[in-house]
Amino acid sequence: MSTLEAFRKETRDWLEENCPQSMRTPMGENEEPWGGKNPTWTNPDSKVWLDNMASRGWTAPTWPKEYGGGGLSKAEAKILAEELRAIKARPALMSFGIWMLGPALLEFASEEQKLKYLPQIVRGEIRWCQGYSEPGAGSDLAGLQTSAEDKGDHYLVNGQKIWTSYANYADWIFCLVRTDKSVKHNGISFLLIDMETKGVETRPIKLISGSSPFCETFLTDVTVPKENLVGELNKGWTIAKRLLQHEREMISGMGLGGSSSGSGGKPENLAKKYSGEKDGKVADAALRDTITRHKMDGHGFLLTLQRSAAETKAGQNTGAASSMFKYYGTELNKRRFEILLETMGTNGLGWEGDQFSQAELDTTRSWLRSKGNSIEGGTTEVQLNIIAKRVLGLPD
Amino acid sequence: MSTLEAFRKETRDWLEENCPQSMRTPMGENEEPWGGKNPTWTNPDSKVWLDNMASRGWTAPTWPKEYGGGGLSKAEAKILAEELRAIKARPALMSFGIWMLGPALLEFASEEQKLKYLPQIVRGEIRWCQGYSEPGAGSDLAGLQTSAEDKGDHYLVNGQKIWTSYANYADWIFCLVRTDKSVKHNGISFLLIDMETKGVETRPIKLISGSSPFCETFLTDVTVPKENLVGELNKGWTIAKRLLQHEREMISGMGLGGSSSGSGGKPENLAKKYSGEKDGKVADAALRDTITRHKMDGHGFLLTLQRSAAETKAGQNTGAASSMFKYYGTELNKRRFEILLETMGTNGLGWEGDQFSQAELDTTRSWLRSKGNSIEGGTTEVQLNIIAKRVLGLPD
Amino acid sequence: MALVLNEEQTLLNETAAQFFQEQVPISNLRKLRDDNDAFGIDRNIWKECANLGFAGVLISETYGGSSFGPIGLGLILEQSGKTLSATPFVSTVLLCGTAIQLAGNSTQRQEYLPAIAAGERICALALEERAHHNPTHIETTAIQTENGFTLNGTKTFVLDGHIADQLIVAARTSGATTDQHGITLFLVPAKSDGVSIERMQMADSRNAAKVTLTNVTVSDADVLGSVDGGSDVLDPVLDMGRIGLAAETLGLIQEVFDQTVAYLKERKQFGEVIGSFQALKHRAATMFAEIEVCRSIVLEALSALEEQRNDVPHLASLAKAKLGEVSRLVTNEGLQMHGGVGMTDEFDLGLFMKRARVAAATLGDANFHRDRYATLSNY
Amino acid sequence: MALVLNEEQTLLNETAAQFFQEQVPISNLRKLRDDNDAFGIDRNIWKECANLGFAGVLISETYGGSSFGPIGLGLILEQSGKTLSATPFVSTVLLCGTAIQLAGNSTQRQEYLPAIAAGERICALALEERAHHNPTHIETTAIQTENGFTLNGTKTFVLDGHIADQLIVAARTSGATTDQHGITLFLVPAKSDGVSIERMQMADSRNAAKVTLTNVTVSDADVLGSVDGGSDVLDPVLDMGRIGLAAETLGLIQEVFDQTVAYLKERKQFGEVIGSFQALKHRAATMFAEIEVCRSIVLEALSALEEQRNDVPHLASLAKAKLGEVSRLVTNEGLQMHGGVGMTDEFDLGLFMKRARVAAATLGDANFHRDRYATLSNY
Repeated sequence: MSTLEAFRKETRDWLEENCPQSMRTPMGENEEPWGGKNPTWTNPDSKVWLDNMASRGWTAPTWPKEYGGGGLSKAEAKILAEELRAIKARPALMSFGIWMLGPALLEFASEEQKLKYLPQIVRGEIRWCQGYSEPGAGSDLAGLQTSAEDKGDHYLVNGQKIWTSYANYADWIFCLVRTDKSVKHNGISFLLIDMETKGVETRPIKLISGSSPFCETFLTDVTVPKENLVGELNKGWTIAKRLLQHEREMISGMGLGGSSSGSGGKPENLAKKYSGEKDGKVADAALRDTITRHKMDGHGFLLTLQRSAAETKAGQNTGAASSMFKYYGTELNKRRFEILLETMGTNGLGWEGDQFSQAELDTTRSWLRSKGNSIEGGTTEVQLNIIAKRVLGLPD
Repeated sequence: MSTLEAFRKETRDWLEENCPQSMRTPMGENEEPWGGKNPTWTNPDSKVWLDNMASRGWTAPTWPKEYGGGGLSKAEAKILAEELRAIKARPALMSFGIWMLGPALLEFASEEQKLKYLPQIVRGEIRWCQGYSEPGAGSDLAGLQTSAEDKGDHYLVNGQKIWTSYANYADWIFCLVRTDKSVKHNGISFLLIDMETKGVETRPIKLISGSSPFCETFLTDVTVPKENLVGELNKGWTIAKRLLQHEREMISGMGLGGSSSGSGGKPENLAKKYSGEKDGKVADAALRDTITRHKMDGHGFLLTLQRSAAETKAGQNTGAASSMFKYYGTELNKRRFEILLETMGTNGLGWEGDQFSQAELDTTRSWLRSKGNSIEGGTTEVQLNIIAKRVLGLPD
Repeated sequence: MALVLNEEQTLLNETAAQFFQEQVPISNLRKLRDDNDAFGIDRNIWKECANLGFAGVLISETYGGSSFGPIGLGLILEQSGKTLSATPFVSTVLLCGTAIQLAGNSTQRQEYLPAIAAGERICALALEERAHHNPTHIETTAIQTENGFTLNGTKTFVLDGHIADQLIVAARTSGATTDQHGITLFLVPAKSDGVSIERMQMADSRNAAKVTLTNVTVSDADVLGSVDGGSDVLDPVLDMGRIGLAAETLGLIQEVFDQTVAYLKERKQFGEVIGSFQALKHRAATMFAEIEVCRSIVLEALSALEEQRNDVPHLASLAKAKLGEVSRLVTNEGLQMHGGVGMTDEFDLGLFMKRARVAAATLGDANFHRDRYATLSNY
Repeated sequence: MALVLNEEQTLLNETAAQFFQEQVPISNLRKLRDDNDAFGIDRNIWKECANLGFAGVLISETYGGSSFGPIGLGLILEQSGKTLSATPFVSTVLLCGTAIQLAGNSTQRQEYLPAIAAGERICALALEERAHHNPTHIETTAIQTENGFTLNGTKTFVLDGHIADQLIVAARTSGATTDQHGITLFLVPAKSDGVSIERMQMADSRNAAKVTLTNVTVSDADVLGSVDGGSDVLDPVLDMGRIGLAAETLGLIQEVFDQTVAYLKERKQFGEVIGSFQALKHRAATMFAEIEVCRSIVLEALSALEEQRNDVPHLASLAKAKLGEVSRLVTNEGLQMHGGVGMTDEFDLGLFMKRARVAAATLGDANFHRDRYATLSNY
């Protein structure tokens, strides 16, 4: 047996023993395992599952062992993912620490910082949020104003962040702050701030979809130890760019209309259900064509993601691809929800109450939520600017 | 009987007597009555018809009588147009002199110039062409370089014009020339040039549609009398703008898919013919929907032209409307030909020969010709810039 | 086309604009929504509308109406669309009022029309049975009895159904489920035995309801128009509703566009006003052109109603389809151009977007009306 | 998906690129057109193609082919699309070669395949009878006789029909006009008695012909595949043709886009390079994304052919529909961005546009293939 085959067998056995049965069922509402200092465990098995996975570092499988990670090779991590999928395991941990901050720390942080923060992230002990956007900045992220003044042994931070995901539940925030007002991009630093510090306040933002996944975060005379600076002073923009690319890639996956809740199902099946079927075809011919155009673009986009992955593997990746994916994926997703609405008629426009099925209500809300896809993580316009400049070489 | 009713009766009687029967049939190829010094009269009735109409000044019905025009009021001109339509009369004269130069002369020329040029235009004795565009200028019309140097009693003109319609058949050209290189818009003058002058050469441009309605016109050390300047020196741009607006309005009418040759007929009827019919409907449901979307936009556009006319009459016109019409009308026309191609399949893609009907061949050529609609007379991009600036007040 | 307003119309337009902006701003809808108001409209506002003659706009003066006619109707609806005013205009004035005016006998007219014009009675048309508009798909049955009929069936998306005093129910008296012929309209008091009404909470926070009819008995005198001839009444009634909704949507589109252009002039990014970016300019200019076309279509459709022309059905479908599509374009673009702030509930854009989609789905979406337009044009 | 080229494929790609750019530039097509060349292709060039193994790309080495396979085919066609090379690739290699390979008996294979691979025989598929692709609408009849069949009918848009040595004719041996079953393929020498061929001058200056069959007699040995079973052969043959055309179109699209982006960087207006205008940038970036998607689709379709997968029909329709739409977008945008110069015959854009539309209409346009894709997906 090869080493990888052995690893697969061992993994399978371990999962069989350590993944509670209830963790192999679809995740219910409010069961998302965000961890943190004050976690909510709607299902106690969630905690067991997290602790088991964290004990092997498998919440961050490829991170080095010395920082609490799994220390797996890419091939091993792929096997682990496959085996998790095979038993339909829920994620053991959902975490901006793992998705976003961790990779940045691994690349840019000091050894001391890595040893301090990474193991906590792996174990889900600290819940992080991201403090990038500001009310005045928008697409011009580097125009941020939140200032961190050098006060000798600490920074004094003042300003306001917006669109901080779940800041009201987070323990710490990773922030971009201005440490030099005389220049733009080269006056930004990357700072870690404990949300319990005096002067930090959050206020949830209610969205048009009715949910409040984001907050405004106010920072008023917040004292931050100097050791919380990641990377060099005034070099925070380099870290930010890396993280943004990462974020774009995450968001662009949405174009595929994955299996996430509220994604609404296949338009062609819903069309048969809501507007009828004729000889096995969607009865409304114009709607059928609209669905097909979208389905074809989605099919082509999926193939493009696969091709990009294959090219990356072969060392041929062009780099600016993430902007193309972000643009195309989010526009596809918005189109998909408009088509679902067309398809479901007045049943796709319910807000609440027993007159509508849960799936119908989810569609309405998700449709509204989808409008943000082409704004968050860099607007469609910004992505198109990037493609024009970096890929096509068109001048400013 | 009111005066207008009397006018109608009189007009009807006069037309009955003076419009030859053959001039009440659809115009054949090469029968367009362009007039000029060396006119071609494929049908001798065309000359009779022109002379009859010109004798009353009715080739330019609303121009003052002292310049050879008909001296009609707007109401009378409308009646004349109606009566001409009623007997399906061909145009007596097709002329850039009447459509474009004449109105400019009426507004900007000296009395002497009006008396010299307008009557010739009315009688179709001189065929004019327009020398605006230059190879390097494109949308930036005011960037023109053709220079007219002041040589005391005359100007010495050097440069090159492009897209001069039928310059190879024209007797005179009205030109924009640069008389001051130190400024842009305020260094342009409006000049009339006899094409027989030494140094004027033309070369037809073959288009992708196979026809050559335009020329390049080369001006090399051309001597032009100073009296040929229209309006003030360096104030030619004012005249140009007026003419351009006029040109836009002419071109935007194309969106309606009028009855001009090669316009191709109604897509819905052609769709029934070429791709079949089912229960009285176009069999290809997706094509049917595409046709309907276009038809609806065309219907709405026609109503908008009518509304604009009504508003103008009521003194409420906004002014920048011509840009909107130019943009929308030409885009509609381009769409229409793409739809005709979709509709006619391989029969809409013939180039020549007996395998295709004349209507089919015309469609192919007209489809290609339509691509120029959104370029000539100010590109779609220029029109959108104008709308954004003048109507919406968005900043540069 | 009566495309230029006369003096009376200009005055009405100004009155309506002022009334809705001052008395029924968007905050009015917000309050109804946030209070979870059971009634879903402000009855005092509706009374005010009636006092201004708005509720009786289509009703002749004989029955207490103001006779402003279809053009007047369009002006009022356009202005109401700008502030998303929640009123029973569509249900009571456009649909039921028109139906009674067209098909009612003198007793019925006398009973209902003055009360509608006075804003005292709210009526609802119980027509739809499925998620998509389909005025001939009627499964609800009306079985003839000795003195009348017994109704059974379920209706969905009945506008203002849960606050209506009176329902007009479309039921099948003969023919197969999708036949044009065999549909009959019945006047049914909302409080009748066997009528059960549940509110449907829609995304636009406006009123709609599910209506269940269980052995509801009505008399012969409650038939509106002729037995089996309901479709002949419904066709013009629905076209009135469609054109009215298009006029409302025109106001909505114009308002969103105006707000967006204003924002483009104000919002700065990368040190410049975003309205100076050419890509946004061109998209705004494109929308401007589409809106001009929309306005022409709505005006023409209203004129056709006013002149009682044959092309009303054609124009109703043109208006409903085109305005539906453009309202989608303009609300989507409006939100995108506003960026993050447009995503917040605090901002009004989401409310406009929700209303635009519900209005587009009401009485036939763009797909329905493109198909109908093509069929009416014989292809 | 075999999405990264191996060494052999990379080499083939380079060879093909160099060959077409140097030996068959666009001026080649221009010359054929301007000379009104009766043959419509350059036979020497086709011989060269054969020498490089291009003509035998799908033919096994047993029959003198090069066995580059579908991926190789795609690379060659993409490169040929960039220079609008006029060759009998689609007619002879993709359609007839595949048909004989799939359905021919050993005598037929032996007779035709080596000659095709050597570039010595040109074959044409006489299938279409109307303006729109419809592979089951066959009115041409084949009546059984003592020793064979008698063919009667008219075929349109037969690619390379007037220069073909050999025709493959689809005729009806049983069933109604649009039945899937009952179509038979016949090998008919172009010079047979009763065969009349007239060239059709198409907008793209490529070869097509009208073929009239009047009492043409063929023997039983001329049947390709089984009697009545022609559709079973045609389906995979046409999908090969569609995917090949999509690959050619990909090259065309890429070339037009590259030329347009280069022009945007060079052309100045209002004192600035027009590529600096944001509206044009965004449109260019949008096209870039669409082209990336097109490339992925073509590669996947070729891979599916190579791996003989079940989803070939699905991917053939996806490729044909999407590439057709994007080629329309990119040629239209390319012309608009070039402005007046793009309208001149001297410039190449018009040639690309004409070829794009003819290729899109060949073997089913986007409407046909979206409908087919939906049907194949069971909705």
